[in-house]
Amino acid sequence: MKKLINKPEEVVNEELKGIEAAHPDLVKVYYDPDYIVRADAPVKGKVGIVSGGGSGHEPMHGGFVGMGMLDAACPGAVFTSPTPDQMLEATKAVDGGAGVLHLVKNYTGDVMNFEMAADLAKADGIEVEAVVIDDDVAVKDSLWTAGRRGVGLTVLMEKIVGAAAEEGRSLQELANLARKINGQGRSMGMALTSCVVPHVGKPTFDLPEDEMEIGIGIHGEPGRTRMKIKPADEVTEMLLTPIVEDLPFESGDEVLLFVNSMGGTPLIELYIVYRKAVELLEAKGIKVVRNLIGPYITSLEMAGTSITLLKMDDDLIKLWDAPVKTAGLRWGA
Amino acid sequence: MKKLINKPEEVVNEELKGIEAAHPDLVKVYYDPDYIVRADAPVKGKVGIVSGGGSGHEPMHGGFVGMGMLDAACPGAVFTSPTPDQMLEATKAVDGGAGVLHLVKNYTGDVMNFEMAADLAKADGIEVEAVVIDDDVAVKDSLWTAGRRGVGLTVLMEKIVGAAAEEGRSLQELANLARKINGQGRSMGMALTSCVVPHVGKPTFDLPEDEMEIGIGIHGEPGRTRMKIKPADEVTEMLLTPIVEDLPFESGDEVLLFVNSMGGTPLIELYIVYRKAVELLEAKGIKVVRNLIGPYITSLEMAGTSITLLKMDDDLIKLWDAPVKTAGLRWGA
Amino acid sequence: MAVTREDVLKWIRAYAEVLAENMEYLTELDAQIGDADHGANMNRGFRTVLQKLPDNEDKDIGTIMKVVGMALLSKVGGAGGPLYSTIFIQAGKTIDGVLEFELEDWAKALEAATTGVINLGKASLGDKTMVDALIPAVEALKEASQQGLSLGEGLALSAKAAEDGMIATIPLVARKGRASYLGERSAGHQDPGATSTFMLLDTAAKVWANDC
Amino acid sequence: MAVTREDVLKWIRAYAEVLAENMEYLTELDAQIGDADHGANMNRGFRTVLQKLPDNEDKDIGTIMKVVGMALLSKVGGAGGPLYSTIFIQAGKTIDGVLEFELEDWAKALEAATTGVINLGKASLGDKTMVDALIPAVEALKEASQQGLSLGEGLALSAKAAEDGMIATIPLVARKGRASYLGERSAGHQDPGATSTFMLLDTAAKVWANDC
Ligand SMILES: Nc1ncnc2c1ncn2[C@@H]1O[C@H](COP(=O)(O)OP(=O)(O)O)[C@@H](O)[C@H]1O
Ligand SMILES: Nc1ncnc2c1ncn2[C@@H]1O[C@H](COP(=O)(O)OP(=O)(O)O)[C@@H](O)[C@H]1O
Ligand SMILES: [Mg+2]
Ligand SMILES: [Mg+2]
Ligand SMILES: [Mg+2]
Ligand SMILES: [Mg+2]
Repeated sequence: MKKLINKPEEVVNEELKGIEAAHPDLVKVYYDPDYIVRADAPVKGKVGIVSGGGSGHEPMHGGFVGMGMLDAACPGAVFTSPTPDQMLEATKAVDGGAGVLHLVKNYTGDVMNFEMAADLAKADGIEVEAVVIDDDVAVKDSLWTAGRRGVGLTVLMEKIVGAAAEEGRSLQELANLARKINGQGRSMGMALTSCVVPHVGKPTFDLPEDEMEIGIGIHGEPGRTRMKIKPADEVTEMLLTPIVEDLPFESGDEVLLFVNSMGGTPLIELYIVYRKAVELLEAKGIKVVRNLIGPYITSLEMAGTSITLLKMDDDLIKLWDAPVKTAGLRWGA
Repeated sequence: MKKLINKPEEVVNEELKGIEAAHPDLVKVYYDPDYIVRADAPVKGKVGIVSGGGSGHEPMHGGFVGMGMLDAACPGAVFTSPTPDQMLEATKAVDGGAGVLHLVKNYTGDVMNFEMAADLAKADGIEVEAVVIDDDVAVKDSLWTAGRRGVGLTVLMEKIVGAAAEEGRSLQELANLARKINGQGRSMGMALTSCVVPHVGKPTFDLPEDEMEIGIGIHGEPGRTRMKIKPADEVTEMLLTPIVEDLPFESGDEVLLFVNSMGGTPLIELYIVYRKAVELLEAKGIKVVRNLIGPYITSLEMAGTSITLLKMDDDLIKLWDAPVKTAGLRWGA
Repeated sequence: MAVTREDVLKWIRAYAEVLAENMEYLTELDAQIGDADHGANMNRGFRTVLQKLPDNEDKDIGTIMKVVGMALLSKVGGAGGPLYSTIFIQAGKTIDGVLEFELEDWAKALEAATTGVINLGKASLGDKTMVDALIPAVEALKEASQQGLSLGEGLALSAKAAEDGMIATIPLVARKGRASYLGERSAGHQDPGATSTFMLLDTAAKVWANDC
Repeated sequence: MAVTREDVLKWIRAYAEVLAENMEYLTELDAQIGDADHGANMNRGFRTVLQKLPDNEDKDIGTIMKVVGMALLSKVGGAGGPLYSTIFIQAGKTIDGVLEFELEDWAKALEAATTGVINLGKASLGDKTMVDALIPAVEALKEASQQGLSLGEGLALSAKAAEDGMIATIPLVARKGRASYLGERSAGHQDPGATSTFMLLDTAAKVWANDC
């Protein structure tokens, strides 16, 4: 295992210490239970936006705490959803009197733990709404399964809903906005390599030197299919086509195109993928009006990429462009 | 070779196409010779700041073109310094009448090519100054060698000098500022893995599963020493101590601490290193007043980190905090 | 022939040891169809449980079980956290306030635990989850207690039923939890949660049988 | 017994082929003590040179060499680009305006080229660079031409001298170029630039000798 860590058990704690040391202007970090809140929390009269999930996806979620995005993030162990006590404390810490919105990625563990936390917070008199994100078209949806995973769209939702909260929208409006975003955003990812969970010490799955996994999630889990490595342009098409067909995105649509690195894939390759994705979308009459390119929702050092497409409108564009000041995403402030 | 690319020969060209498609609001991209200039270049009356170097270090340099940072970047082939014609055209494109400053990393190729370009630009009547960056303490300096490499400090210099240029400072003032920064900034890096240059198709050096290289540069070149992997805290000390001792940085100094990923090392590990670096600096009475944490000057997908320390003063802090609007670094705008 | 508070404490401690020994094995199973953390999660949870026990050894069995459940809830995370927490909390509610219990009580307790898990996770038999180990174990316990079998016999049968249920998960396509994302590719692998559940009941059978 | 324009064109084309064949070898050498691009850089440069030649085949030798130098300058990059460009431009300036040249002219041309390289790169003999192949080759050419040896003999001697110089770089600790960053670790590896320079002179010896 080639990692810049000390002990596997200390990874998340030491990461939090680093975040605390690095960004006192942006966040406060609490321990045991672990959570990160924006430095000026709670913001009076503003709905608090809380998210969280396993660690190993940095900068998500802790790097997105700050003005215009999240009010709090709850980091679990690596790839393990956090616990209700973390979420409860975070919820209390950011309640400015206007209620708290939980943005929950659709994993059994995340959903169950957040539900328990919401029940506890409600018992404490805090108004809580939860929106579950399930944008991963690699997973076949069905009433009988856990449904689709929450992946890349999470980043976009946190930004946009965070901006709307900053505007003073109500808890109900924000929950509706989040559901609308979930309804018109889709993602899919692929991996060139597995990643190594620190306490495991070896790759979660073995991928031969000439193969790739299509349809992976963000937890180092294997994908839906494995095949020989293909050129970037073909990979891009393989990810984009199911995304476009699923919603479907149609000619005339304006979209935000998010090309994400799973961690180990450098920016130079993301731009190659981005270039092809724009070309494919333009050929379908779909217009890219905003974009995000970089490692924003990662799986430790996994090499690979994911593509997220979100259908935009004037409100979403305005909210996307609004100032944001976090360690992981920042503009206009 | 596990990369999201099409043909190795097309990597840089397709990357540039991606940058062009992604950031028309920030930059214009020219081809053959290749260079990237800020969208509103030339800015009348402002000194143009030009840098460049081999590709594979993204977001540096192309990602740093824009308001408050570079006016132009010249991307060479992967890890190969660009050619004088690129630099000449870029210099012409950003000359707003106040002269052009070349920020050159100290590599034989970069220095020679930039020198030739400067001569050609001067012959065209453009005032040109060049500052060579050589901050890498892993390399022993001597009159008889090529001297030290330019590494992490480059990012900080481009930001700070770019902000100063935006203020309207003169070519001579900016050159002096750049030399001052070079005089009080130091860096050192290490690698957990090599990287794969696309046209080579295999790792530049072989590093056994339990070893690391200390004192690497940014071109996948081997370092000064190889040893068994050590815990992050020891690695941090191994990088920081020679940096601190070289200048030397002293008790009472205020510094900017830059913890950089070589590409494949995820943010979670950088925070672990950052945490330890701050601890070590504080123990020496050195105060971290600003920081930068992330993959800003990379070696393709190489896993590893570099640390840069820059001694700050009020002027440097003000310039660091000034708005910057580039694809790779952005705040206040 | 009853299970005493001391037996319960012994069981929990023994299970913590089993988990520590099988951490890599459970992680390996989870790596195949999940995210390679089930072993570490369970182990982390029971390390904390071990720390909490000394202060609660003098409580009744129900309270002890609820302490275990709360410790798991705040330390395990993931899907396993709330589910295992529910097992202990629901079982503890059923056999609350006592210092020992019989086979029949244990059958009721595990049934309540299983109902709790199903209410929370919405999994049915055959979805390739821990429920596939729990339901057959509960059936076996109920039958054994109806037939008036001894505690030792009943526990042995429930452990065997859990084992069979665990093995039966191998060919299944997962419909719940993280493994369901793999679709058809989840078939051919044993469910990690069903495995740790079998271990839980198997440890009970072994530890409690020795004493009675 | 002169080298004609056609010989020069043949030499450049043959060298382009040698580089294509040895791209991996040169890259491999550069990977040891540099950044693994010397082979690709030289090959990319000479691909462009080959494209420029057809339009310039009717020019004099000096002009052709300068065209080669300019193409290399705008296509190779790195340290190799300006240095090889200088070799061709300086040599071209020395034997400008002619359609053929003698051994003596070639000695002068290569001396000017070497001086150009030294002025630009500030390397001395023993710094583990292409200069270590160039200087002995120039010495050999000058001596051969003073001694009145034939063109073929002189070229063979210069190629041999360049080869010896190239081999002599192996034990050296680099003091210039990228290899110098490695310090002591650069010893034990052959310099890639000295190797490509040997190939350049060796190709000249082989191609031009056949014709005269
Ligand atoms: N909805 C569910 N109902 C019952 N058990 C479930 C459910 N989802 C997952 N499980 C169980 O949880 C186990 C995985 O636990 P663990 O790895 O700790 O959590 P996670 O899947 O969040 O990483 C699975 O093997 C399965 O037995
Ligand atoms: N200062 C110098 N003077 C002469 N030759 C040099 C100098 N620096 C480097 N070289 C030569 O250049 C070669 C490397 O060329 P190349 O790999 O193309 O460029 P780079 O080092 O920029 O990657 C070295 O092997 C050496 O022979
Ligand atoms: Mg998990
Ligand atoms: Mg190079
Ligand atoms: Mg798991
Ligand atoms: Mg080289």
